[in-house]
Parts: sequence; C-alpha cells; structure tokens
Amino acid sequence: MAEMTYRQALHDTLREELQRDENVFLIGEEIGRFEGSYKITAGLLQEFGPKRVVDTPICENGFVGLAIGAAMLGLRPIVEIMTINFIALAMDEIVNHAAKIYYMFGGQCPVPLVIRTPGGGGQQLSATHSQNLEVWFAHVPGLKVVAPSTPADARGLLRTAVRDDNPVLFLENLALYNTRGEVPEGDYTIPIGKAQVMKEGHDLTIISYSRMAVVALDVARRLEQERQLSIEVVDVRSLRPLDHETVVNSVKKTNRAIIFEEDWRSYGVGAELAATLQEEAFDYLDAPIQRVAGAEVPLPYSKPLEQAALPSARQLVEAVDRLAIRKRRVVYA
Amino acid sequence: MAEMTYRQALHDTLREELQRDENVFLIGEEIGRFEGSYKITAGLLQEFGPKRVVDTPICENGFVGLAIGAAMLGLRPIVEIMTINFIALAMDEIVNHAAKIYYMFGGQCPVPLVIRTPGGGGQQLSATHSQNLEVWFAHVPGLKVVAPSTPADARGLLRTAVRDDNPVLFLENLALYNTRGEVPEGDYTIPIGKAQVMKEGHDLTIISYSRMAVVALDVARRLEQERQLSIEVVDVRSLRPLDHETVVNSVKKTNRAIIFEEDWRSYGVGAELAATLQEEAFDYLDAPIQRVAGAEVPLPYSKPLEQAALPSARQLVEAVDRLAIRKRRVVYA
Amino acid sequence: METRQQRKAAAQGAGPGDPRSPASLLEGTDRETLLNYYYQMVLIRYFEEKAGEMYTRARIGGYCHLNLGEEATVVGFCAGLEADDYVYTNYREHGYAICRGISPAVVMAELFGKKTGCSRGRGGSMHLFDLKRRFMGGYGIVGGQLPLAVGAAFALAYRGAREIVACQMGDGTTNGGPFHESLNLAKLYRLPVVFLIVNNQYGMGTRVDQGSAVPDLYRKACAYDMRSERVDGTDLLAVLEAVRTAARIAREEREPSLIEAVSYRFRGHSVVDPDRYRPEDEVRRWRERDPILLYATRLKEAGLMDEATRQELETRAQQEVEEAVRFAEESEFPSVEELYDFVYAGEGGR
Amino acid sequence: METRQQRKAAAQGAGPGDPRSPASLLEGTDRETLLNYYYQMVLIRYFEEKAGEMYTRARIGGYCHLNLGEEATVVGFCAGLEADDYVYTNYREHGYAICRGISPAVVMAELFGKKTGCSRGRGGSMHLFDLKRRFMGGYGIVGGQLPLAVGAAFALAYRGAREIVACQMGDGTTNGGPFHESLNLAKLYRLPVVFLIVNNQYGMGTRVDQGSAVPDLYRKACAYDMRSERVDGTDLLAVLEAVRTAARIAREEREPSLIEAVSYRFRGHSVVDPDRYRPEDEVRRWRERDPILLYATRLKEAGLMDEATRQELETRAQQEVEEAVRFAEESEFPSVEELYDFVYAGEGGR
Ligand SMILES: Cc1ncc(C[n+]2csc(CCOP(=O)(O)OP(=O)(O)O)c2C)c(N)n1
Ligand SMILES: Cc1ncc(C[n+]2csc(CCOP(=O)(O)OP(=O)(O)O)c2C)c(N)n1
Ligand SMILES: [Mg+2]
Ligand SMILES: [Mg+2]
Repeated sequence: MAEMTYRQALHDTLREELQRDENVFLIGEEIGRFEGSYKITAGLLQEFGPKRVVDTPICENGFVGLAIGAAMLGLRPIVEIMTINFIALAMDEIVNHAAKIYYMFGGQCPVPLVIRTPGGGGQQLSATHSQNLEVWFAHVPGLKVVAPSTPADARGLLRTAVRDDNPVLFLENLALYNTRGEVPEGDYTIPIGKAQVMKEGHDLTIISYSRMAVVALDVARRLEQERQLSIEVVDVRSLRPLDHETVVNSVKKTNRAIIFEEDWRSYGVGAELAATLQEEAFDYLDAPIQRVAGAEVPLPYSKPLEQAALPSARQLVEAVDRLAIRKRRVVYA
Repeated sequence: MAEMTYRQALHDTLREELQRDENVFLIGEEIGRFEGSYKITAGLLQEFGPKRVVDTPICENGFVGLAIGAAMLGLRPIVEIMTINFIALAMDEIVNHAAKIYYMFGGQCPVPLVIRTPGGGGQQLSATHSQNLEVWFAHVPGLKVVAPSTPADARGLLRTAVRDDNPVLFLENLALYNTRGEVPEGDYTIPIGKAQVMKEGHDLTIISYSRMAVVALDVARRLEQERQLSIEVVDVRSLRPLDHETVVNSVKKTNRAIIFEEDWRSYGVGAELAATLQEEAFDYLDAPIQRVAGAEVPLPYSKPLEQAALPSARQLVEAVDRLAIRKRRVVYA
Repeated sequence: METRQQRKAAAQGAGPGDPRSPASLLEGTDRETLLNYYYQMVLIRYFEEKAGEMYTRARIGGYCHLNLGEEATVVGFCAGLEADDYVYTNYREHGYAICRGISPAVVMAELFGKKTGCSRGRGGSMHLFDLKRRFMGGYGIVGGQLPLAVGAAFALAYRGAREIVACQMGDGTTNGGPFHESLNLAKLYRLPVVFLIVNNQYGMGTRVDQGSAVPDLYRKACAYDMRSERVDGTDLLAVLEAVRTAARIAREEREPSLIEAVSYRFRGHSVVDPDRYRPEDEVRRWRERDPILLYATRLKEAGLMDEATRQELETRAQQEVEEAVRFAEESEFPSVEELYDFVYAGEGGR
Repeated sequence: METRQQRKAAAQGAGPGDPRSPASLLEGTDRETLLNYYYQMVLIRYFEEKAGEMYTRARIGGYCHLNLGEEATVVGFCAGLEADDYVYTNYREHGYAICRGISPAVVMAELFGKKTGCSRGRGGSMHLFDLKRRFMGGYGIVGGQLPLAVGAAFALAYRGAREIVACQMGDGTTNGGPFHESLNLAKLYRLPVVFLIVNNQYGMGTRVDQGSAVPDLYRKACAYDMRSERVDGTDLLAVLEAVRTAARIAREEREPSLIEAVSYRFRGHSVVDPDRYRPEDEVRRWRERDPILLYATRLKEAGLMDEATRQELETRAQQEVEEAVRFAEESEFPSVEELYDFVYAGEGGR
C-alpha cells in the first residue's frame, strides 16, 4: 500500500501496462508533448517514445476510430478523450462501431479498447465543458462502463479494463485527480461489474459512483458521528454491467436508499438504479428511493450559479432527513 | 377528421407549415430529389423549390449545425436525419450547441429547430441501423423530445414542435409510417409535455411511447376481451418534458404498472418512468413496476434472432400475468 | 512540400470509350489469371442479379445494395492487393467479399441470415466479414470504415508488418468529416493504406456535383498532400494497375494514396429504390459501357478468350451462384438460444 | 472547374520581417481610423494582461485563453467587416468581442461571472455573446462554431440580405471533420462567409505540422475550390485588406473565402499552461515581432502617430481596462433564483 493521488494511480497503471504488454499504446490529444491536459500521461512520451504514446490532431471521431481499427488487429489502445464533452464528436465510432463489431460480425473480431475520459463540473468550465454523459454509454450493449471513485479503484479497474477484450469506457472526474488514498501495489485488479460497499450501515443506503461517492462517504461518516445514523455507502463503480446483487442486498438490509449522482437527474444513472431496486427489492422498501442529482440546466459559468446547480453534501443531508421523516417502522439502531 | 397514414400526417403537416411560415424550411439528406428515404417529403421539392427543401451532402454534424446557425438568425429549420442511427455523428452540434446556446449566452438567442428522425428495429437492418437512441436526448436539458405513436399525434406534435422556440427532437419510427388513424383537420396542435391516456382501465397501467404504445393498446384491448382485464394504456408522447402527473395519477388508480419500450432496458426511458413512479406514487404501488424492453444486444440481422430480440406483445402479456400473480389486495373489477 | 497530386488522369480524361488501361498489363499477365478476372466479374454479376431476385422473393431482408455496373472496379481493386492485405468496405460489398475469397455460398447464406453466413447471420448484406480472409467488414454507416482502416494500417505500421490496408468507399462519403479526418491521419502518420473512392456518380439520389464542391474527387487529396489519381472504373486493368501501384507505394514507402474509380451503378441505390432521379439516357449510355463487355472485348481482341471459353466461364459462374442459393436455402437459421452470444468477447454471453 | 486557390501569398511568403501590407491602405484611410486600430490593439493587449492577472487572483475561473500576440489579426479581421455583419469565433475571443463593440467592462464582467456580463454570467471567458452587436458567440468546442457560421450565412442568403458572416478558428481546428463539412457546404451552397484561420502555430502543444498533413493551412481550401490566401497575421493592414476583399466577394459574389493569418501566441494555451513545449528562441523571435510595435512603427514612419499620441492612446486604453475591472468587481453575481432561467425559450423556466 502506498498513499497517492488518483492522478498518480492512473499514471502508474498506464506506465505499468505499457511496460507489460507491447500491444498497449496510448493515443489522444496532447497526451505526449503537452504531457496531458490533466497531466495523467506526464513523462510517458519520454519514457516510451512516440510509437507508444501517440499525439493526435483534434479529430475525436478519427482517432477513436483509428484506435478501434488498431484493436481489431490485436493492439490494445488506451485512448484519452480530453474531457467527456468532446466524446460527442466520437459517438459514431464508439457506439456504431466499437460496440457492434464483435456481435455484428458473428464473434470473429474483439475490440480490446479503453477510452479514458474525465467528466464532471465544478471548475467553472460552463455548459459545454462540465457534462457527465456516461449514461449514454451505460445504455449501450457491447460497451462496458466503469467509474472509479478512489485511487485504489482507479488503479484496479484501469488494469482490468486494459486487459479486457471489449471496449471499456473508463470514466474519470476532473475533481478527483488530486484526491488521495491508499493504493495496493503489485498486479492489483478489480473485476468489472462489482460494486463496492465503502461503508457498512443499517439505517439507509446511499448509492453513488465517481466523485459523488466520495462526497457520500464523507456525509455518511459525518452523520454517523453527529446523529448516530448508520448509513451504508455503496459505490457501484461499474455502470455497465451493473452489480444488481450488491445494491439489492444493501437495500434489503437498510430498507431505504438514496442515489447520489452529479449528472442531471432525468434519464440519468440514478433512474436505472431506482428502477432496478424497486423491481428487485420492492417488498423491502420502507420509503421511495430518492435521487439527489444535478440541477437540470446547462451548467452555468458564474460561481454561485454553478454551485447551486451541482449536487451538494447539503442536498444529500436534506434527502436523508426527508427519508427519516417517512420512516414507517422501528429502526434497530 | 380524415383517415390517413402516419407518413401522410407528417407530410401534410410539413407542407402546411411550409405554406404558413416563410421562415420554415426543410433540410436533410435525400429529402428533395430522392423524395426522402421514407418518402415523408415526397413532392415538396417540386412544390416549394430548392430554397425551402434543401438536399444536403452526407455530413450530419455539418448540416445539423447549419440548421442551428440558421435558427439563430430566426429561420425555423426542420431537419431530417435519415434514421436516428446517423445522429451519432451530429451529437456535438445537437448537445453541445443547440441545447446550450439559449442558456449559455444568457437567454439572448433561441434556437427554434426541429430534428425529425425515425428510430426502431424490425426491418432486419441489423445492429447499426435499428437503434432507439432517444434516451440520449431525453437526458439533456435544453432539448425537448417528443415521440408520437399515432397519425393524429404525429400531426399535432409536429405542428407544435415547428412553432416551439426550442430545439425539439421529433422521434418517428420506421414501423409506424404505414399505420393508419383518424387525424383532426385544421390547425390542430398538441402541447409538448402532455401524456395521453389512450385507453382507460383500473387493473393495471401500461406506459409506453412511439411504436410500442400501439402494440400496448392492442394487447390491452385484447386482454380486456379475452380475460376481462381492465388495462389503462398511457402514451407519454413527450419524453422531455415528461408528464409526471398523468402517469402518476394513472398508477395511483391502478396500483401497478408495466413500462413497455422498444429500446434496450438498462438506462432506457423505462428506467426514468419507473424511478419517477416509485418516487411519486410509492404508497399506491401494489407490485414492482415492470419493464418490458428490447433484449440488450446489438440488434442481429437474422430474422428469428431479430424477432427474439425485439419486445413483443407476447412478452407484454407475460408481464401482465406476472403482475397478476403478485397481487396483494382485492381487485375491484 | 508541394502537392504531389497527379493531374495526369484528369488531363487524359476517363470519359467513355477511352481505353487507357495499359496493354502491357494484358501482355504481362498469364492467361489463366486474366480469365479468372473475367470469371470473377461475371460471378459478381450473376450473384448480384440473384441477390436482387432473392430480395424480391423475401429471402433477403433489410437493405441490399448491389455492385452491378461496378464489377471492373471491384475485381480490379481486389486483384491489385495481396492475399494477406486487409480490406475495409462500405455496405455495397458483396463483390469485394467474394473476390477476397469468401465463397459466394457463405455470402449468400449471410444475406439469408443463416448461421453458415460469413457473419453467422448477425450482419446481413451490409456487414459481411471474414477475419481469416482479412475481409474486415462491410460497414453500413457512411464513412465509418475509414477511421477503422486507418487504425488497421496503424497497427501494421506499429508492428512493422508488410501487409497493407485497402479501404473502399463511395463518392458521397467524401463529403463527411470521417473522410477528412482519416486522410489527414493516414498522411500525417504515413500509414500503409490505399483509399478507393468508387465514384458511381450518385450517393442515393445525389449526383456527385450536388454533394461535393469539388466533383473531381481525387483532387480532394490535395488537402492532405496525398498522392491521388482518377481511373476509369469500367476498365478492370486500369483499376488494377492503379491499385497495384498504390499498394506497392504503401508497402514500400509507407505512403497512403487515394484512387478515384469512375463507374456507374446499373440499378437503384438499393434493391427497393425505384431509381427515378437519374436521366434515362444517362443510364442507357452507361449501361452500354458495361465493364464486363468491355473486358470481354479486350480479351477477345487479344486472342485470350474465345466465345466457347466465355460461355464456359459464364455457365460455371451461374452454377456457382445457383449452388450458393441452394446452400443458403438449406442452411439453418441461428438458434434463438444464441441471441446473447457475442455481445461481449471472452465471456460467451452478456 | 479549376482550383482558384491563390498561391500568391505563399509565393510571396509571410515570413518575419517581410512587411507586405499595402501602403495604399495606409494612405487611403483617415488618420483617426488608423489610430483607432492602434487603440484597439493596445486595448486588447492591456485587457488580456489584466485578464491573466485577474485569473491568477481567482476573480476569473474556468479556462481563460488570451489573444496576446494576435492583436493585429483580431483588429484587422474585425475592421474588415461592416457593423452589421455576423461574427462567430472560438473560445479565444475576448479581443474580437471588444472590437465588435462589446464594452471591455461588460466583457470583464462576464469573465467575473457577473450578471452584467455580456452573457449574463452564464458563459464565461469562452462564451461571450451579444446579439445586438451580432457577436454570435465564442464557442468552446473546437470546430463547433463553423457549421453554425455556415448556417447563419445560409439564413442571410435565404433572405437575400446583404450582411455576411465571418468565422474565426484556430489552426488546430482545420484537422477536424467540422472544418471539412463546413467548407464544403459553404462552397456548395455559395454562402457569404469568410473563414479566418488564426494560425498561431500551435493548438495547445501541437505544432501545425504535427497535426496537419498540409501545414500551409490556406491550401486546404483546394479540396473545396474555395478562394484562399495566407497573410501575415502580425500585420494589421495585411489582415484588414484580405478580410475586406473576402468580405466584398462574399457580399457581392456570394463566394466564401478562407484566410490564414499567421501569428504567434505570446503565452501558453490558456492562463494556466506553463508553456513548456515551445523552443525558447522561437518564442523570443516571435515576441520581437510584436504586432503592436510593428504597427506603431508603421504609423510613426508615415508620420501619423507621434510619441505623445501613442502615450495618450495607451493611457486611455489602460484606463478603460481599469474601469472594466472596477465595473466587473462592483457588479453583482446572478441570483441563485435565476438558475433555471433560459433553459427553454418562451417559458421563463424549465
Ligand atoms: C452517416 C450516414 N448517413 C447517411 C446514411 C444513409 N445512406 C446510406 S448509403 C448513402 C449514400 C452513400 O453514397 P456513396 O458514398 O456514393 O455510396 P454508394 O451507395 O453510391 O456506393 C446514404 C446517404 C448512412 N448510412 N450513414
Ligand atoms: C472537440 C474538441 N476537442 C478538444 C478540445 C480541447 N481543446 C481546446 S483548445 C484546443 C486547441 C485548439 O487549437 P487551435 O484550433 O489552434 O486554437 P488556438 O487555441 O491556438 O487558438 C483543444 C485541443 C476542445 N475544446 N474541443
Ligand atoms: Mg455513390
Ligand atoms: Mg492555434
């Protein structure tokens, strides 16, 4: 175990995978000479050379398609899309090609591809640079989508993603890069499709992913201290496949759940979680599953507006309060 | 009232809006000389000339962006994207531009734009030509999304969409074009954001939209006859904004619901509906809300596989049966 | 750097009745090979006519786009490549698949949606695939195959392999972003790829000059300083020579090329297209320039194919197509239990 | 059709120390106007330096891209247009907004996220907008503004209006699909639009020739048979002349043009970029070619601006910027109650 930032965990894992497998290469805008917009790939061009660390022109559909084509011939590209907002330009190659090729051609040609990209708001980057579009990909069979919240998960899931034979969207978050945590050393991997119980509890489950999982954990710890509430926090980590078992079991235990997500509420990740929970744990629910999500506006630039639009710890606490009001049976705590 | 096809209803409405407002024009691939891939625009080039009916090269992002720019200067473009699958290439202009411009520039410049496009499978068009990607747009504030299931709704909603000052995604369906129905004459409009109770009932609500709403109505009528089940069918018609009131009221009455959708189940439209219903009608639900949706595979070409992958009336009936089994209180029927 | 774009072809023109393919190619190639090209052209012709018929008889579903009229381009293109080169095409690809060695039976089975099809019935007419024969797919999204082909070429360059990639597309494809991004990337990274534009003069109902500000499509390569030329797509040997040269340059010099082959499609965009947007006399004129007849005449004049041989080859082709239909008919549909196979690799299921 | 692309500029070269902007322009323009150009350049210079400072002092958030080093291009471009022409730019647009008549105070207020900002605080540095002044937006997605500009030109042509559209972009933008699709559409439909490439020689850390197979960017117009030329972007009058000519042709002949103005950005890509990827001597060399100094020398040599006038103009510019900061500081933030305003038009709410 070593303490490091989320950024460092990503960087180290990329480096190790480049060392491990000659077929792995990095490709994206500004990842080499510029060292990465968010410096995840700093130093890798010097170490591995331009064959393995490929700077591209600004043409997201083109270089993502290039990576898919390279993967069809057995390379294992790791693409960086500078931020998820620009992925809008690459939807065709990702959804109509990467996600379809293995199935549509009858299982002849896998596409071992990772697309790393950060989402998220809170940097005053305004409407076109602050989105969370991962639900678009979570919806599409043929893709896998992971969204780690901690440096350890970033490392473990990135390794697994690189070694997976399918196209994996690997979601990062601008506001997570400088967060710190313990990271296991060695060939540490985490299976795709397994949620993580970050904190056990029995009064209520908060389900989240990516940056909001960190906030959720914080809130849960705080409320435990301040109010003796025992809150379970589940980080789903993988959006596709989604680990039904872990979230359902948690809610069967706590009987109530809040989903906490940074993205817009309608048709977001939380919708699928809520729908699934009421399907699979209906008789265990003591209250409706709540969603605490981003305000449904194009994220504004102005700081006070931006802050008002983003989901906050305060809103999460309010939701906890609302759920408590509804409680219909004795809490064994 | 006149009986006509869904295609005819669209065609007539386009024609009337072209006549009514000089600022309205049509733009898209093959809509003029070729008369439209699905012949919705047949004859309009001859009638209105190339200024009002604009054939484009194959460049979805380019001509959608062009339409947005024209809308910024006060024209009212109606774009046809040949099928929704190709919209993957235009995501940037739709999501990062059309949906943002009014808000991001502080309310100075509306974007009155309609994007018409058919989705849907069942024509053996295989994985890249059979998708239902409307949930991507339903997720995005700044856009409106409508998805009429009948010729009358097609007419009423298209009119409203053309006159709306916002970008509206108008979802059609390949398998609906030849369906027939009564269509009101005159300046008939339907507000965006209003669901429609297609059939009243008190045992169960089936919620659907677009093509599946037609199948749902059929099944409901059949089960009424065959099994004396009183099923309410709600066509939400608008996905964004979504009419919570109508669906919640229906479920408060029937106490159970099935969502029937053509698209993939996970992170689909049904997820939002289920999440909303359990939030807003929790205490009225006698059973979990079920989702009957498409199999989560890239749609295969081969007829038997394709049929197996698409949601069917049979699956809907099975879901009705499953719900009946779960019933926990007396049915007043 | 100066544009190396070759205006030669344009200057010479590729207009009707201008047989410019090199006599040397005819002389320097053995008769068997030359006759085999003829065989492949008629095989495609019969195959496509049969496919149209089977579509009308509802054996084939979805969209179905035929290579009728483009046979010289298809065969010349494939013949200019080596067996282990990689090929990417659009959805109008039956002929290419067959020329690259996928048996017509297996292609027809795919069109019928049978499990013996080259994509196991999952892809259909627009999505033929055969990894072993390095036929890397027909693609239904206009332009979608270009970045993939560039990526395959990237992988070959990465490994220092000697194979190259050849990527076919239609004229209408050159107006979209993927064309531009792909050509720029291919040239920038100096990748071994040959781009072929099959300029059949229409993208659905849109004539080339109605979609492209520059209707001499090979000239678009100027924006990437990529070598390019236009050839007569009804002349098999002209296409073959251009592709062979471009392939050699890709292989030896790691330079991509763009070739524009001008031909005409004899029927509508797809089998169901009533084809009302093309002037009748234009259609007639081009049908008279049937690439198969042109090549037959060429072979006959060179004393390489007599009428009996021609008859024999055509009969054999016809039989092969009949055989293909029989095979497709008799094959089974994939079982519904297999629905979730191939969604994800390495897991055998969802 | 033959390429009308003009190789003139390339032949003449736009290299350092080659003052090629027409003396006639200097002579044919009244002094006040010429001095006002100078004023605008220094105004931008001070504004941008102040913006950088305010960013460091956390008054400004998000990304902040400055026009430092590009002042001649910015002012020359805007001066070549008429007041009612429409302008679209990328996110490096503070200078354009100011030159088009949005007051520096209102621009600064936008950077501060205040409700008095030209986008009411919603857009920030990358998204300045003013409908009344026909400044149709800075856009943060590379290439995103191009199709919009083409659409605006389409609307003008549709209405038979005499205004035109001018669309700025960076060098890196020319490698993406939107560039290609937009130029093709503009030429195909013969739309009144002037495209300006600000070739500041880098897109973030990528030098032009590392991203473009054809580094002479104006030459890319050849793929659309669009008139194009390269000008020295450090020479205000050269840019002005090229834009004025292109604007006239757009207005009168409905022909789009592409202009490449070569300059250099004096600082990093955005305020936070440590700018480690450019050779020091390259930076030094270009800094010496400061467009403001070049123009000042020009004016002085022509006897149009003495030192006192220069001082006076600079002081005034400095004051205007100070005033802008004061205005921005004193303005209020938008109220949180307004969060849902402007999501949808015509409804005042969600
Ligand atoms: C991105 C995209 N847009 C539109 C279509 C619909 N479409 C299918 S084929 C075609 C015309 C293509 O023309 P061309 O490239 O000349 O090829 P051809 O059919 O003539 O071989 C169009 C518009 C598509 N498949 N993909
Ligand atoms: C589609 C898209 N991809 C990537 C980015 C990130 N990005 C912002 S600016 C930039 C470089 C643009 O370079 P250039 O066009 O030369 O403009 P300059 O910044 O030099 O003015 C990049 C890659 C983006 N904003 N949009
Ligand atoms: Mg064509
Ligand atoms: Mg630049």
